[in-house]
Amino acid sequence: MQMTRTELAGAYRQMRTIRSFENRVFAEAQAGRVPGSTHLYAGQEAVAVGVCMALNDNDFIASTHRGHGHSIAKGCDVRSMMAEILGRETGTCKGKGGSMHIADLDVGMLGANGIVGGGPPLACGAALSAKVKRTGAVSVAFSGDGAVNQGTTAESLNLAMVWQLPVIFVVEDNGWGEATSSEFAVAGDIVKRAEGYGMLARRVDGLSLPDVYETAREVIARAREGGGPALLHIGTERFYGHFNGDVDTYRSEETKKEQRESRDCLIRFRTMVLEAGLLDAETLDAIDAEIDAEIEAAVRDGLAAGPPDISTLTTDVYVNSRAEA
Amino acid sequence: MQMTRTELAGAYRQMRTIRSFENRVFAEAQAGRVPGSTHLYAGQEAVAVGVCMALNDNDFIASTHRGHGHSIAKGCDVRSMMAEILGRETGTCKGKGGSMHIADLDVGMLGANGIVGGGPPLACGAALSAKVKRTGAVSVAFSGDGAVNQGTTAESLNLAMVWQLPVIFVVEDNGWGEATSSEFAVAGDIVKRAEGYGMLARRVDGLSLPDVYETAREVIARAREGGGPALLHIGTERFYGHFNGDVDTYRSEETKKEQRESRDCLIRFRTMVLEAGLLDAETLDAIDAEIDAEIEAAVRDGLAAGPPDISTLTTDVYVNSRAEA
Amino acid sequence: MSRKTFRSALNEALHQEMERDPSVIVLGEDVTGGVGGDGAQDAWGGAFGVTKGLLGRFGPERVRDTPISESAFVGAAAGAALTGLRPVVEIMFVDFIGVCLDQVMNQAAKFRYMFGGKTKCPMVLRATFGAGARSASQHSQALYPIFTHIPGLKVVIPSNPSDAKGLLIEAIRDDDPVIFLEHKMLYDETGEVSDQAFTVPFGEARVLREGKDATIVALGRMVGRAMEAASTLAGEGIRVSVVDPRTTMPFDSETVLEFAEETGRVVIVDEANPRCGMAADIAALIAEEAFDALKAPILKVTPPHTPVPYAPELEEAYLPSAGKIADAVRRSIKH
Amino acid sequence: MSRKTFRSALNEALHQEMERDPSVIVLGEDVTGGVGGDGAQDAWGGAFGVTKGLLGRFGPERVRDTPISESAFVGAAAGAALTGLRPVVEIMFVDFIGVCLDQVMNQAAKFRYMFGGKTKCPMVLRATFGAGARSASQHSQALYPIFTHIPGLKVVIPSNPSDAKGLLIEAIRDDDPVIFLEHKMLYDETGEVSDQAFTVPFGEARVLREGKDATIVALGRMVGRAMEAASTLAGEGIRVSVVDPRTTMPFDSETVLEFAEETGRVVIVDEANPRCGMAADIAALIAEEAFDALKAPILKVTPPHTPVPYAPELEEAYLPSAGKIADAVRRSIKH
Ligand SMILES: Cc1ncc(C[n+]2csc(CCOP(=O)(O)OP(=O)(O)O)c2C)c(N)n1
Ligand SMILES: Cc1ncc(C[n+]2csc(CCOP(=O)(O)OP(=O)(O)O)c2C)c(N)n1
Ligand SMILES: [Mg+2]
Ligand SMILES: [Mg+2]
Repeated sequence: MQMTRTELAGAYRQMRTIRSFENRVFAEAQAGRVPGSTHLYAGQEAVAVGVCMALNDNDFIASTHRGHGHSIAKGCDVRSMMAEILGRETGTCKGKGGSMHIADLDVGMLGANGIVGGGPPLACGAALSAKVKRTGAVSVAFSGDGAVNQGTTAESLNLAMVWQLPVIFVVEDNGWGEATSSEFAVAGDIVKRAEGYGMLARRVDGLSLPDVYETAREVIARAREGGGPALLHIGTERFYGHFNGDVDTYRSEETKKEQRESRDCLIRFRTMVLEAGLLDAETLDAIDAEIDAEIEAAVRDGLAAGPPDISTLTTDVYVNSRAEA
Repeated sequence: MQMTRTELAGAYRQMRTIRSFENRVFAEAQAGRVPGSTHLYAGQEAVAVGVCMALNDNDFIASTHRGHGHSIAKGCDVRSMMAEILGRETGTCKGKGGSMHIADLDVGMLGANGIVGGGPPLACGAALSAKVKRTGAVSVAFSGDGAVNQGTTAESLNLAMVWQLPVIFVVEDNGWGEATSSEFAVAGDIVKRAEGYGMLARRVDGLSLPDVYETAREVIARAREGGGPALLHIGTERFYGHFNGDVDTYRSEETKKEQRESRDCLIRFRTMVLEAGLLDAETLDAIDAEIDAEIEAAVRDGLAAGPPDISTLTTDVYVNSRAEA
Repeated sequence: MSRKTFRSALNEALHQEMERDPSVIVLGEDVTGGVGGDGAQDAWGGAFGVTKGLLGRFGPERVRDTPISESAFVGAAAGAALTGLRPVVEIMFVDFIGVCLDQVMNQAAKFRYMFGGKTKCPMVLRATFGAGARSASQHSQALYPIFTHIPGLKVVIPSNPSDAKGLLIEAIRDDDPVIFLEHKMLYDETGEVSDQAFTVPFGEARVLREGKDATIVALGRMVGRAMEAASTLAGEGIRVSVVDPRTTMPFDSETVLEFAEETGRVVIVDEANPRCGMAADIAALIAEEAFDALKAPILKVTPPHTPVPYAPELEEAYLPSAGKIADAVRRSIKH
Repeated sequence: MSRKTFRSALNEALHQEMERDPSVIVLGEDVTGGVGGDGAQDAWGGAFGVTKGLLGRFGPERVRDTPISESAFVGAAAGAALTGLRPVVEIMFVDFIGVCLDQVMNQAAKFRYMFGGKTKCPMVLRATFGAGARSASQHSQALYPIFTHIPGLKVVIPSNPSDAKGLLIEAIRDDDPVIFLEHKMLYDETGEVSDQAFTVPFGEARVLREGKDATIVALGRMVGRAMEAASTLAGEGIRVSVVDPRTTMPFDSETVLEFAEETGRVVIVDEANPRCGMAADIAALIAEEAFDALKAPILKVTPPHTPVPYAPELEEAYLPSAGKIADAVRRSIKH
């Protein structure tokens, strides 16, 4: 099924927003203005955007340590996100969480997660809520290729099948878990692993936004209709090192150069829509300009905002503050 | 390859020892002479015996909460085991461990385990020792059908492949995890799960000692020669409830009666060797008599033995007792 | 009011709360039992029978057996709690927290704080704990010092049937993650319990006995042994107060400190291991806040720093006894 | 003797022990780093560079990268330790114990006891811990109170480069499971460290400073802050002793009690959360064993009962500071 011009423009806007956001976070980090370290999503945009375009507002996603892209794609506010990463009171989490803990339940974002494999069980839980409360919502668990080796992922695949939960497991295979290749760490085949649980599983080209969107739509619709869970094994690219501080010497310069030149989902998308005449350069350039301005403003506001008040150190531990220390 | 008469007689002796041991433990428990509760192996004898017959003395096994059969098959002393279950100072663990913690490293028995899924990582570790120290030893992890849903099992399958460890995963599928059927709890297919990791996996009839022994010999030899890990999914039968105190109302009386009459690996073995004229009734009856006497003696000695001295409460916590509390 | 066992009081609490609030669900291994069999259904109602009958009343959608995958289903409970349900999840033996601690410690307990106070995670994790059943090292631990140490969790340890019911209902209605620990040796204990639903607030200690000579602080199964010791001592003319905090987080410092100051002599009885344990936690509180009123060292009666042994003789020696407790009080008073 | 960083002292200890004993192996995520890539090998040498160079010297058989499967490889380390190796396994951040606690708490720690003293499990579990790096709630915890609570484990927390080397070598040679915790803010600290292999025995506190007015007990990174506070106080004529227990299990009660009795005033500084924490454990010991010598309440300086926040301003407020420590000592003395 063809994507409409509006959908294509929307997809481009989101991918481009994530790319600019991440490049800018990296620059701010290099400049020493980001307190913690951060895992950049640049290169994987087509996955988060393609999957989240296929979701409704009341659907849920559970993210990872590399969560900026998922958050933006699911609708988190970019300014609050930037402020959070900068550690300001205006941040998504009031400065308490930082890059690895951005969450916004109002848009169905269950949170980035500092624990590899932390997300799949939570996504099963959101799917369980949807099933028990009959909301018709679907839940997506994003995981990396490294996370498939965490027991929580395997347990969640089985639980999702046993309970027939409306949950989709999206495995973003960027070939690396920190400085260890999936070639070394992932035995066998991720699609076959899912099939071992009797689960529907598909391999998808993460450089193609339309492919990701199409496949995601199918399995999400199926899950929404009670067809049960599915797994998507999506090949993708990590442009930066594992985190902003990783100089990534384990990949040759040629390999990294080649990757950015010929395996960039954003360039590929732009070329595709232009060649097919689906969108024109002016439209795309206009979007680029808007986004750059938006990110610029986000950083400006973030840097201008104050730090969280010290009094907030001991708040938000419990709902019922009677118990607060 | 045909089993020799000696091998067959040895197999019968071991299976019969386990059966008598378990029936007697049950009787002692019913009579209130066993302090804790215990998980009986009766019905699964062909698995432990078939696999352990294919192992060398310096090979290792990691067992489960249902460990009596594995322990006997790997060569643990039956008298010390009975004394341990009765909580006596003459027990395998000096009365400190009980039924769920019988271990004897001298015969390569890494221990029963009260934690479902606790064994597979330990078996990988024993295999790692064998590999690093080039001892040529192989390690076996026994697990139940329920344990395959514990994350540790999935992680261990992958680790064993990544490190190409000489370890065999033996999944004893008795159809139940406590009062929950594997039909409900195990999605997909256990053999396919292993294949998802690129691991060699075989389905085996656990009612046939020769089949178990044959298949075990093949995969163990392969692992010993550096061929890598394998998984055996062995169908078997749990004769008692989950533990001695489980009245097992979730299986109909007919089903349980039919099970004991037509799916008893011991009867099947006896019939097979008699019909094939491989062993004669006198030989088998003589073995039966010896075993009954041995178990009788084990119980008598166990009941006669004293409890552990109170002073041992605080010993054996650390090797270096300077640290002892 | 009627006589109930600790077990049936818990069971009644679950029935009444599931009746009242459709968002309450129950999940865990064998919480019904028998699924897939050709015999009885709801055959177990949980390994200790606490969830018996819920399946028949509320159905399989709200009463869910699970695979043996604690990380997945405890995490699922946390995710469900984030998204509108009030799951009561059982892990059978608290010792099994070993295979799912992350979902409790790094996920459920920290969501609200990490997310800047914008979420709540109203889940109850039920588990049996404690020694005495000859279950050996991996099925007899207390472990609540670990939960009490972790910010974001509330920890409840009922010592009698009435508290069991009132505290469980409070736990289910509470908006924070609650660890609810049931001592396996108390399930058959009986007591008068209201038939209506009622709550026992967290952070309010129960004073079982008042005496001016010394204060015994005890939790869970140890409360009964403290009371035994108290009556023995009464026979010797020693009048002690016995205080049961009932929840370790929130902790009723006010009441404990008040009695510590009033009597000046404190003995803390706890079944958890001693190092960084509950008794140490309470002793440290008193040593900082009630120091000037103290007339004697703060004494702790706990098991030794060892795993729980199997043999009955060793296991009994492991546990604090009424005798050891009475001795500690005598030592405190002699001081 | 030469000047080394905390990191290089640890690295040297690993090199020397692997050299000395072929049964010592190292495993963990990215302990080499780069495997499967077309660039540098041993690219990381561990997330904090502590295992750098081991691959080149000892090869991939003894220096093993792992999948992200802590339960499997920590359990494998325990199994290997039971069967003749001396594994040094790294879990990167101690917070990740959440996904593998069972293999430590119910397996490695309990084997010897459950098996009646017939086995030993000489494994070392290394992990970084602590706040200060803006790593937020899931990458900044201390958690050693949890390990200290569990019988069967030894727990080591070096505060300086020389102790780091001597204690790690001792840990590797020790026959029991040892939890070895490295504060992430100390890796770049430098100090004089012997170039030869040497051991620092467990259970022997280090006295950094002697003063009759009060005793400060501190661990890990807090030792430095305690020393800062001590010199500030010296300027005011207050002379304090500073004691670093170095290991929490075994714990050097003798030395701590001796200083508590001599000074009568004790302030305990700890980075772990307060409830059932290390400071409480030490305070409770003193309140029971040194009561008569105490002249003031035993004061604790710890973070609040909250997770670790991300924003620098909050994280600094979370941590005990030299200022807060000095204030506590002044309060103790004024009492
Ligand atoms: C349980 C756990 N183990 C280890 C880590 C450290 N760690 C953070 S990210 C990461 C790599 C994850 O790889 P992958 O799942 O492929 O995600 P990617 O980084 O490629 O997006 C590791 C090992 C962690 N955060 N949690
Ligand atoms: C981690 C953990 N979860 C739950 C239990 C409780 N439990 C003990 S045995 C058992 C069933 C195991 O089933 P299976 O693996 O099939 O072994 P079987 O009992 O059939 O031999 C359960 C759930 C446990 N011991 N450990
Ligand atoms: Mg990856
Ligand atoms: Mg089974």
